[in-house]
Amino acid sequence: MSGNLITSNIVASYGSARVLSGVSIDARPAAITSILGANGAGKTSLIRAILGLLPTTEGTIELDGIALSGLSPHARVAHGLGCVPEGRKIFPKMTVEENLRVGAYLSNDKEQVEAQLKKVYQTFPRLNERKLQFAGTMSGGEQAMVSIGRALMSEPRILLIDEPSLGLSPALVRESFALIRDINQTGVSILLVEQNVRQTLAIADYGYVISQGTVVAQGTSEELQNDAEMNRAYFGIR
Amino acid sequence: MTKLFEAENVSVRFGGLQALDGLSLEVEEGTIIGLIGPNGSGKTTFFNTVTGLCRTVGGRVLIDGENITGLQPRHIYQRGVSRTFQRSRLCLSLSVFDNVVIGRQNSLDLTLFGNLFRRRRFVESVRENHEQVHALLSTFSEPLAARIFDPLHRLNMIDRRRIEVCRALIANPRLLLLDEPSAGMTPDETHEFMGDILKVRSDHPRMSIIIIEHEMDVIQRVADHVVVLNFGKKVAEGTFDAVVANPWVQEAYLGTS
Amino acid sequence: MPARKLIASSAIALVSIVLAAIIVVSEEQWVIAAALVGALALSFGIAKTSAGQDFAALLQNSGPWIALLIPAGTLAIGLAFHEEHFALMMLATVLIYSLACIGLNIQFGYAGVINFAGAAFFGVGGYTAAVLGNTGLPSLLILLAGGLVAAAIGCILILPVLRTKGHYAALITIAFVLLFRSFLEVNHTLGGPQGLRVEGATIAGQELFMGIEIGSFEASFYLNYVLLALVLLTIFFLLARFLEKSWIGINLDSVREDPIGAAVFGVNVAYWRIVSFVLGNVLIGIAGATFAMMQNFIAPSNFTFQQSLLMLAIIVLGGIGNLWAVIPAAILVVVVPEKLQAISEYRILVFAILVVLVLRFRPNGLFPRPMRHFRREVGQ
Amino acid sequence: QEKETVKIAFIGPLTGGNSATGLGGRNSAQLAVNLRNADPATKYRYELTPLDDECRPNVGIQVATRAATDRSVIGGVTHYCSAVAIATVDVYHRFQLPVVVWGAILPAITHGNDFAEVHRVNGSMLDESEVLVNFLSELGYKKWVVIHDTTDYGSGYLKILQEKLAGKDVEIQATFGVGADQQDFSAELLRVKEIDPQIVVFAGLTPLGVRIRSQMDRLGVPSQFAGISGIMSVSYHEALGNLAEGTVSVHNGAPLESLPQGAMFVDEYTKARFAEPPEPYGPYAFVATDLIIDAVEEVGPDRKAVRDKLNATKDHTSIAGPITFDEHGHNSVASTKYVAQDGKWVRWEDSLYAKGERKLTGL
Amino acid sequence: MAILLEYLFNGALLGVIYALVAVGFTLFFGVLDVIKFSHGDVLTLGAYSGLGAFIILQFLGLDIPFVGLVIVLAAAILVTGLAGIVIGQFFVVPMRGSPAFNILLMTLMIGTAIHESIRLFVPNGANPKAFPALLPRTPIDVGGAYLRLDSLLLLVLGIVVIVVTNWIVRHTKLGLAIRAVAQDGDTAQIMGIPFRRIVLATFALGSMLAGIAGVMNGIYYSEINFNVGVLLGVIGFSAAVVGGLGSIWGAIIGGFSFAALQTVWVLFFPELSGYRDVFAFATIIVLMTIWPTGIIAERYSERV
Ligand SMILES: Nc1ncnc2c1ncn2[C@@H]1O[C@H](COP(=O)(O)OP(=O)(O)OP(=O)(O)O)[C@@H](O)[C@H]1O
Ligand SMILES: Nc1ncnc2c1ncn2[C@@H]1O[C@H](COP(=O)(O)OP(=O)(O)OP(=O)(O)O)[C@@H](O)[C@H]1O
Ligand SMILES: CC(C)C[C@H](N)C(=O)O
Ligand SMILES: [Mg+2]
Ligand SMILES: [Mg+2]
Repeated sequence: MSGNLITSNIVASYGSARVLSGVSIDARPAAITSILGANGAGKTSLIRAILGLLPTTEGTIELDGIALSGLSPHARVAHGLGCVPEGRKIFPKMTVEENLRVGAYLSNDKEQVEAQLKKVYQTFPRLNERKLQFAGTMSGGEQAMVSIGRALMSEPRILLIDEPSLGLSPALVRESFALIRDINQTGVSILLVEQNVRQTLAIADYGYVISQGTVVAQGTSEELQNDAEMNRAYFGIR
Repeated sequence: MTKLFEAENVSVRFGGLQALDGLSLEVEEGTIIGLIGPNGSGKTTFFNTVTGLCRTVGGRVLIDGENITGLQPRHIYQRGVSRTFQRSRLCLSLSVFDNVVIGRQNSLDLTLFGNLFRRRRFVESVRENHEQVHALLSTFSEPLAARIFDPLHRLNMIDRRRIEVCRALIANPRLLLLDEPSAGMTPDETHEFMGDILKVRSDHPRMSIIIIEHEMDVIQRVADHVVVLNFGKKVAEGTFDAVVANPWVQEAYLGTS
Repeated sequence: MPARKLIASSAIALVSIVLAAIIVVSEEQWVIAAALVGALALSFGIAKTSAGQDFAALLQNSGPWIALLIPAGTLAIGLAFHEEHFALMMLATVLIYSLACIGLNIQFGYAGVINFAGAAFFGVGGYTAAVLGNTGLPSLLILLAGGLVAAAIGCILILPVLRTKGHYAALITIAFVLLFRSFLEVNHTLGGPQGLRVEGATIAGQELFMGIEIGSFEASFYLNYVLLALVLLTIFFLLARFLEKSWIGINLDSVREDPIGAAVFGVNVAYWRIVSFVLGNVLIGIAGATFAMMQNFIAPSNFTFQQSLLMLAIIVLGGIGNLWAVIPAAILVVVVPEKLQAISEYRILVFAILVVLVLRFRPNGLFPRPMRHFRREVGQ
Repeated sequence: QEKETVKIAFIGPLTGGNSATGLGGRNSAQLAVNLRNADPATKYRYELTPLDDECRPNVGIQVATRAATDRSVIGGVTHYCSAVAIATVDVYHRFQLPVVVWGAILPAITHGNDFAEVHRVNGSMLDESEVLVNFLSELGYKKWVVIHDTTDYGSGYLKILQEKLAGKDVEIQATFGVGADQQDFSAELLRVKEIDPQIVVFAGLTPLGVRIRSQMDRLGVPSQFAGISGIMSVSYHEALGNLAEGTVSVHNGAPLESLPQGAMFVDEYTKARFAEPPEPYGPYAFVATDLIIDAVEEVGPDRKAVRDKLNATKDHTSIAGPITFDEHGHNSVASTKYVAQDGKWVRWEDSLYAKGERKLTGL
Repeated sequence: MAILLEYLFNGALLGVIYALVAVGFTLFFGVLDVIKFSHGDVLTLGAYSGLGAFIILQFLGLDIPFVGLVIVLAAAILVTGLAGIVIGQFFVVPMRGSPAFNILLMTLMIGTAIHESIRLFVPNGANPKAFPALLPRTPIDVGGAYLRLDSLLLLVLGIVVIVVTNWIVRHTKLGLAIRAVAQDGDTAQIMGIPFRRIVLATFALGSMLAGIAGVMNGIYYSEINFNVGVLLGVIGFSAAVVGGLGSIWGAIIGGFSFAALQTVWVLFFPELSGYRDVFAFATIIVLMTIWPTGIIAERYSERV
């Protein structure tokens, strides 16, 4: 089994402002784990900390028993992290196809890369149409597709996804949730940050609720869904 | 009711791509139009065209019957059009106040003489503007209003979104263009945010709004009239219920059938 | 402001002035080296300690009276060393370069209009002073003319500068400064490579080349130029400060940060770029004219690309956009190479290494520009 | 008992493209000071204050002011570059610092003013160009192309050459002004090749001269090459190797070896183990320093007295021959003709070329 | 006719040298958006390292024609590559996040330190130095025009180096990584790209280009001095920008245009040859006004 990501008690700050104060989560192998919480709760910061873009001052991060803390971001990625970052972060002055190829930077198997590329194009036909368009000139939703496609190119063991549905049309939101499920079905673990609580809980196995940099609740999706208090306090579901 | 805004047969191309294809759209004074459509269907491009950031290859855009096609962005702004951006465009190194007050171009004294040599008057106008900006920010969030002189880069996404809307609202535009204002917010936050926008508008009943959203709850709640785009063409329009009932919309946009 | 903070800030101001005085006046290598180390420590202190931050806030947010620190400091140094020709000349040079760099700051620091041709516009001011010098025009008028001619010549570049961005815009001004110097050297109407003599300034009937004598007080004539430069610097410093803290300042900042976004909110981007470029060049031109009068002589080799880079180095080392920072940085860039004369041929190397080290440890300059706010104005 | 210390300023380009000559000058001036200090008979102890003018007028003015306003400095050995020297005369006059120019040869430095403070030991372009013109036209070069640098030095020289050639049976077929830091001359030289003159006369300094000479070879320009004192440095040979052979030139003053005390200078310079060679203008810096020291010894460390003493200099013996300051403070120097032969500058009269054993080209 | 051919040929050679420098600049704009103003001085360093290697070879008595060239080139590449890595590692990477302008000033001062060190610490460093003839100087006659074999070989060498560089940047994974790092370092890292290593690789690569250009320059002019790089740097920068940043073709076109501008002016107005730089730079300003993002315009334009 692989793709088991465990953070224990991680603490991180921007300057003097603490954003994560002892967050422990366990993203189980081959499962979909969701991170929920209001704006500014620290979800993105958690992802950045896992990736090594935000230095942690305390706590440890482990992927399948390998300690990631202290490694540089690219080294962590080499251990099997994949990522759809918040805000897309596509490379604007590269074409769509080049963006996808950057996603496969760590893979040395050419054929494998071509096959993967084909798969992404199948999933997002729009990208196939626009292979040679500069990614920076794509529409908001199209850029989201590039970003997701790029993460798929690396065939990670665990995929960290930060608000994939942002800016996508309702149909595409559905599709992307289905896609996440499909990816997960192939054995890839998923750590999913979302605002779209209902759909997230519908596909996730387990969830954490973060508020002000700490985990305030956790449980299986069902438990969370059924917790009326929780729904009111954190998800705004009435 | 009087017609405030009209787009006639507007076409925009990017190289080989027809981003807007003979799009026509009318906005009555005081109404809210919901603009929806699949990703890449040309919604943002339409906003860019109206605000003078994209060149048209055909058609006209009119405000109050005046042709504004091809005018520079700042001239269009002077005719009462303001907007938010899908990807926020704020000056991260400036304070909240500076970012919002820039929206009041028309009522600021911009002469060298006034700014350099009539400092007393300038300080007075700072007070006035501060009051206005503060009041507007307070409508959206008291804590945010208290941070009026904080640098923008310390704020989170939702506060930034609020500031963008405040910047667009501060000059009481006649036509407000909102590009996915609720993206990235929880349903709760979205609800509150839209409520705040409507609250401001209630003081300016003649203000018209075009809002791009993928969140159907929002469209249902605020839009008087909904227009659906695909490949730069209008493919459906009508009330929310009528549009949502359209089979094409169900299939290609909502993905519900 | 509570008394304790006020005392701490006054102490910092005093230390700064003393350090400046030591660097400008002293001829002892070790003393200067120690003062430089002290200045660097001060820079860290101002950035990192709370007393330092209070001081920075005081400089930034107080009323216009705070600008009096400049004449106060300068006069203290100038009067204390009123017989030291060389020290006073260095002092005047620092003030003149500060003036020019305030111009550059309006262009680059505020509006983001890059100008690698600072030395060229400085030169235009100087040549204007040279040409008008023996027409009998009043000197102050000539100084003003220097600024206006610099601005006018700058207008040739407006179209290209408006059309280009970033590195491309940089090239326009680089090409201009190279062209300017090359032109002066091959064209003999303005003295060719030989350069021109410049009449000294005469203000209110007083020839500035005559030292002041009042009773037993005898001062170097360079004190006159210190005073002239000081008056100019103080006036334009104040104006630039007003400019920053005004609606125009906000407009310029938004033009720099996001021209497209600004345009959508009615900001006349092209207009503000032009205004900042022209205003900046006026200041640079006036500074150039003052400099030429003081030096009595100008030649094309004063106005090279390297010289432009040194001027830009002043605003970068100080902290882009921070008016106050210009003065210590000008001292560093103008005075230190002179003080290194004792190590003759090694001085440029040592200076280069010094700048590299400063930047390495203060990557955003010695005193980065603080954010503008109006707390005082709205009574918070 | 302790001797009183007297400071003498040396100013020249110690950094930048002309620093080779500047450092040679500084060393030579230092040598003069050292030799005097070693002599127990001197009344004062001398100290040299070297200052760098970077060959830039603005810097020059600054350091000149610095030297002139330092009351302990009694005299100055100043400037190699004419642009700087001409810019600073006012400063020396205003602060009444007597100076002796050691390298700049623009006539106007001494002749463009009547400042009693300014002297020059090293002759001027007028002296030098006269000899050049006669030398080349006597050799039979009637068709010239002149390439000059666009600094005061090169273009000033061009002007004087044109004046001197007026009425002579020599045609300047073309002139080219080139930048002081220009690298490539293929455009100019191909044009020269088309014109095909008998001789290319270059008015400028060594670095450019080296480039032009080597690019003439690369492009197959067959003309003879001539330079002026600016190219007469050791490095001309170092940088060109065989290509230097046959270049003709002129230089202010007689070769050191031919002078009674020249050998002494060479000797002492070598003994002092300076890192840089003296270069051709080093001896003049030595002489200028010596003159000032002599004056101080005689009239004491008083600027006015030293100035007057210097003005009265007449047939003062020096390693560069007798020095006499005319009413402008200028010392005329008889120039010498040279040719590059076997990696050295050789006096024309002593060369294999004059003997007819080797031939110049272009004739 | 023959002379015209000579003009063309020499103009082309000049163009190649300019282009080689310009390509280096283009690379650095690529990473970190830096104008690396020390580029010209690194070129000088390359030339002097080559010369140093040659002197050592001579001292050892290993004076073999083509081997000499290879070793000289190798030495230049090695030293400049190392210098590039040191500059990148200790002075540029740590400046990440500070304004691009500060980095520019930093590299400028490093460049100054490099050429000042050469002037001070190379024996007689202020004087020009002869550069060895590492290639055969056999004259060849092409339609009556006088050319030399070494020039021809240099032209070929220059073109090969540019083509190889272009290939690396456009068609290899390293190139892809370089461009990714340039646009967004953080995101490149989370794609698994080792940020620091790629930046340093770019610095090494760009500096090696400068090293090669330095040696070529030395061979071509048979002479080097501590100041060569300064002017070549400015010209290379101009060429890169006029051509259009971000495109190697732009750098090449820029290099050749600049050479052409200078040559053409002297050709048509020989008596005004002093004005050639005035003309060249004025033309550049005009060109930039017509094509604000270079002759090969940047295809990418920001969208909102
Ligand atoms: N670069 C930064 N500097 C300072 N504070 C920051 C920075 N980035 C984020 N913060 C602050 O850290 C807190 C957590 O931010 P984070 O982006 O992790 O939240 P989030 O849960 O992802 O929210 P969202 O739903 O808006 O994406 C917020 O209060 C934010 O203001
Ligand atoms: N500058 C440009 N260059 C090339 N193509 C462009 C450019 N701007 C937009 N496009 C294309 O035009 C189409 C319309 O884009 P637009 O941004 O208007 O879509 P949208 O309806 O706002 O989509 P979304 O909901 O995803 O934001 C897209 O396919 C996009 O890729
Ligand atoms: C050779 C030297 C006498 C030339 C000197 N640079 C001058 O300007 O006069
Ligand atoms: Mg987030
Ligand atoms: Mg959009």
